[in-house]
Amino acid sequence: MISKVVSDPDDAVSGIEDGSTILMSGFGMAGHPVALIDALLDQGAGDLTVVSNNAGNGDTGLAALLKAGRVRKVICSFPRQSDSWVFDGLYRSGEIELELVPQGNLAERLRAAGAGIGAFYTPTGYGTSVAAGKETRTIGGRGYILEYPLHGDYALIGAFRADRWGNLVYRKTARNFGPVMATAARITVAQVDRVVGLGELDPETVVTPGIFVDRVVATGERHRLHDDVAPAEVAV
Amino acid sequence: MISKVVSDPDDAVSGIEDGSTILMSGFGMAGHPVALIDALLDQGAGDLTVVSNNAGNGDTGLAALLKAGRVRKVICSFPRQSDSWVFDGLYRSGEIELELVPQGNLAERLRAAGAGIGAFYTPTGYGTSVAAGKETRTIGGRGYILEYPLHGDYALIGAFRADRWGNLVYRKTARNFGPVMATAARITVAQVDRVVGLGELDPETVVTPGIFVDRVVATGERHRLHDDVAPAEVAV
Amino acid sequence: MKGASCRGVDRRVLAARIAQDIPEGSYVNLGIGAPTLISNYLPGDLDIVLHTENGLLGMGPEPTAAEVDPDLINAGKLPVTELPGAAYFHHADSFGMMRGGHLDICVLGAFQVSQAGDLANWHTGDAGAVPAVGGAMDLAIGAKQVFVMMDLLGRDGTSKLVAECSYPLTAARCVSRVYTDRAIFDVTRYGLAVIEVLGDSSVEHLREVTGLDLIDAVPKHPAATAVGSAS
Amino acid sequence: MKGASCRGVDRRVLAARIAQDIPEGSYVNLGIGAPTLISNYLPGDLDIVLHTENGLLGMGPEPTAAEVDPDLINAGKLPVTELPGAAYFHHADSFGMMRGGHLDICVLGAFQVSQAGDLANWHTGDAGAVPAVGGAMDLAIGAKQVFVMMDLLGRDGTSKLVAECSYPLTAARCVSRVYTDRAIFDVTRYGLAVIEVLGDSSVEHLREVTGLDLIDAVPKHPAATAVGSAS
Repeated sequence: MISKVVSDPDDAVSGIEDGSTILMSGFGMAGHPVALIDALLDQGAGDLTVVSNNAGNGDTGLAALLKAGRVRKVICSFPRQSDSWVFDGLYRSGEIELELVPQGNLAERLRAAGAGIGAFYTPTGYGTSVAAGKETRTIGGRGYILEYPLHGDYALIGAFRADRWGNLVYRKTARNFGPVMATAARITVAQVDRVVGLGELDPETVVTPGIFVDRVVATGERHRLHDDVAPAEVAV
Repeated sequence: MISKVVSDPDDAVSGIEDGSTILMSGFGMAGHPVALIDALLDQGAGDLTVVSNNAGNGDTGLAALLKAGRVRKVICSFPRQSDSWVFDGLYRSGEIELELVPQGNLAERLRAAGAGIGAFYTPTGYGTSVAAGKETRTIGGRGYILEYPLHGDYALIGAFRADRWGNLVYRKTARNFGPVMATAARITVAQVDRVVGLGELDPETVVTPGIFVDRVVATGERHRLHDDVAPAEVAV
Repeated sequence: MKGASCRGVDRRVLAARIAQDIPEGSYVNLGIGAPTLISNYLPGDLDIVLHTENGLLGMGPEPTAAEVDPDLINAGKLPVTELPGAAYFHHADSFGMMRGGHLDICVLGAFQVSQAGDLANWHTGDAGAVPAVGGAMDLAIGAKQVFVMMDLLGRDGTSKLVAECSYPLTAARCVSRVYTDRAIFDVTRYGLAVIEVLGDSSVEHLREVTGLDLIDAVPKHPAATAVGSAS
Repeated sequence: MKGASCRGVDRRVLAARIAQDIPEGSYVNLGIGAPTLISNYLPGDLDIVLHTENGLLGMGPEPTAAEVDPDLINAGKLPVTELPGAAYFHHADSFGMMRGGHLDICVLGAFQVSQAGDLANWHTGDAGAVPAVGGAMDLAIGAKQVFVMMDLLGRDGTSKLVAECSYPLTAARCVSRVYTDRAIFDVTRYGLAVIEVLGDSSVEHLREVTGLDLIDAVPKHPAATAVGSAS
């Protein structure tokens, strides 16, 4: 029997080595796998490269990992936010490396890693400073830069529901980077609010097929997601 | 009010010019937009280039269009089938041009067209005759060929349900090429079994957002799709 | 009237003016900041489909406090709602939609726009600044029409409409039209054309404060001044 | 025993043998034709997830006549079913999954396999033939392990295991293991290794009919002959 379900977030992040590249889903806090990142904080791996749209919000999730000095480099599109004080401080003091990637190139590089594409020509960033040092080409009269896939050792992603085969569905705009990151890592770990029985997810609506997922952990229904959660389900 | 719904297949295919490139969904007959192709047969456009996984099955759909001499060139992955006698005859007598593309490169070239990618390196076909004349490159020790986007003037696609904004859902393996072709054409026309009210499609499960769709026509529920069709809905 | 002493219209008026140029049926991305205001002025009886690059078409207005959902936010990470006809998708699909040229209009803020339509809106180039580009470059190269919404003059009185951008570019030659508090400009192959004057400004005044050779394309007959959808 | 006079096992026996080498939890694509037979021999109590490149993971067995659904077919365009835990996806996603190296095993038919693991299975190169490649090239380059299932000898008695392929290639150096009616071969860096003899064949006989320098890697102790999952 395939069962990718593990009992708690600590099991879910076990084995992550120092120096790993970790893909972390989320756009701000929506879809950000906070329970997995908290477990990673306890787990101890350091010298990490983190790929995530933002570079941490407030003091939880990625921000907490940054604050603990466990991240060597961040690859992201939008580090500067009203509540990115942890990253901002590290960046200004030269304690962290930043690779800034336009958001669409970040998503496409992750997709390319998952889909076996060797490299691709993108118009985004052509003629700007993010193209510095990159190969360019004119195709059909338009300028493009060559971008390479972005692979992760681990992906930590936040989703909504899973089954024991690792099939995932997401919820609203918390979907964001989860589906592409799930395809781009050697080991993909998903935190979901709840694991449902095999066959309970409609095959037409699965967003991430289980083939891309290695470990699943349920972290409990969240409050304030009233639209499809019956009161009896809220306590987990 | 946005309404992309047109009254019949003839309206749906109006304006298609001689010499157009037409993307046609379907894997065999599953998802093949037969009503739209029948209407295109009546509409009269010729000298067409057709992009489709197969080159017609039996005597209907694309096979009928081929038989009527309206197609100059087919771009596909798998023309030869037990029931591809129309194409086979035209091909052997030199009356039709064939560009053979491995299935995954076909899908990816269509996606690239829809997603604004200028070109991409794919490992599929490297070192084989389908790579003849193509640019190659070794990346990370692996050989790749450079493939370019495949744009259509029109996409004719078969889906399952639509709303008036053109949002589409598909059914089972009839999904196949529809979603990528919808993104890759200047004008996308969808035939669906039934049009439902705006808001009746769950936003989490829409596969093709309406932004990619220009015209929708309902062609009636098909028999033998019993699992989600109430008897009262079958007559359209 | 002289220099910076002219008064422009306020942001809400400008947002309402831009809303008039968004035709029914358009697929539109309203950038973070001031452009978000435009949604308040889109007529509720028209179908205009708003895109947010974090994965939603058919974005609705701000929720009530009771409706706020942490999983439903816009690109500025503010809570929003979904309308009937909405669709969710992941980031690669969302940016494919943008890069692939499917959005009709995006409206972006800017630090500077050049007379050739170059856009600078992501980085001041200051050594101490934390750079952040987000989806700006994808929107700038991807939308069929790129509208900019900005004040004509910075706080120090210098023109943000410039001969050449001094800030790092977001994308070259991407802007179609610039809506400022003092006038609306089209980017044409012949240079910037003033198509409508706002507040108590004038073409003469605009030339003076920008230092640019502006083409006067303001319709001379008031009856013809209503600018429809951008061409 | 001499030349082609040896008898191999029949396809059903070979399919059952291949099924033993597919571990629980594998994601597997069974190619059109003979490899499809393997699904009949996968133990029903094991979770082995079958992929069909036309957009389904979790493919189930052939339906009853009453269950046949024209929208639910496999890559050979035959009706199939879906299992609990299934997922549908479009062609770009399906081939991304293949090309991206996510499938554990695919089993393909072949015209020829070379001792270096080159595969020829899509085109005989005959001038009159209508070429058709389908998804074969994507499977061949994409799966973590590529198994070939074929008769060792063609109808004319010539070996389909060859020094160099004479037919057009599907992909170079992609095959991991070759299951034939007379033996199972691993493709190694040192050449082809016979790891198991089937029917009344022998390594000696196999060398004779193929004309290849085959490595004898058949376990000498019968207790160790059960070949587990491919390494």
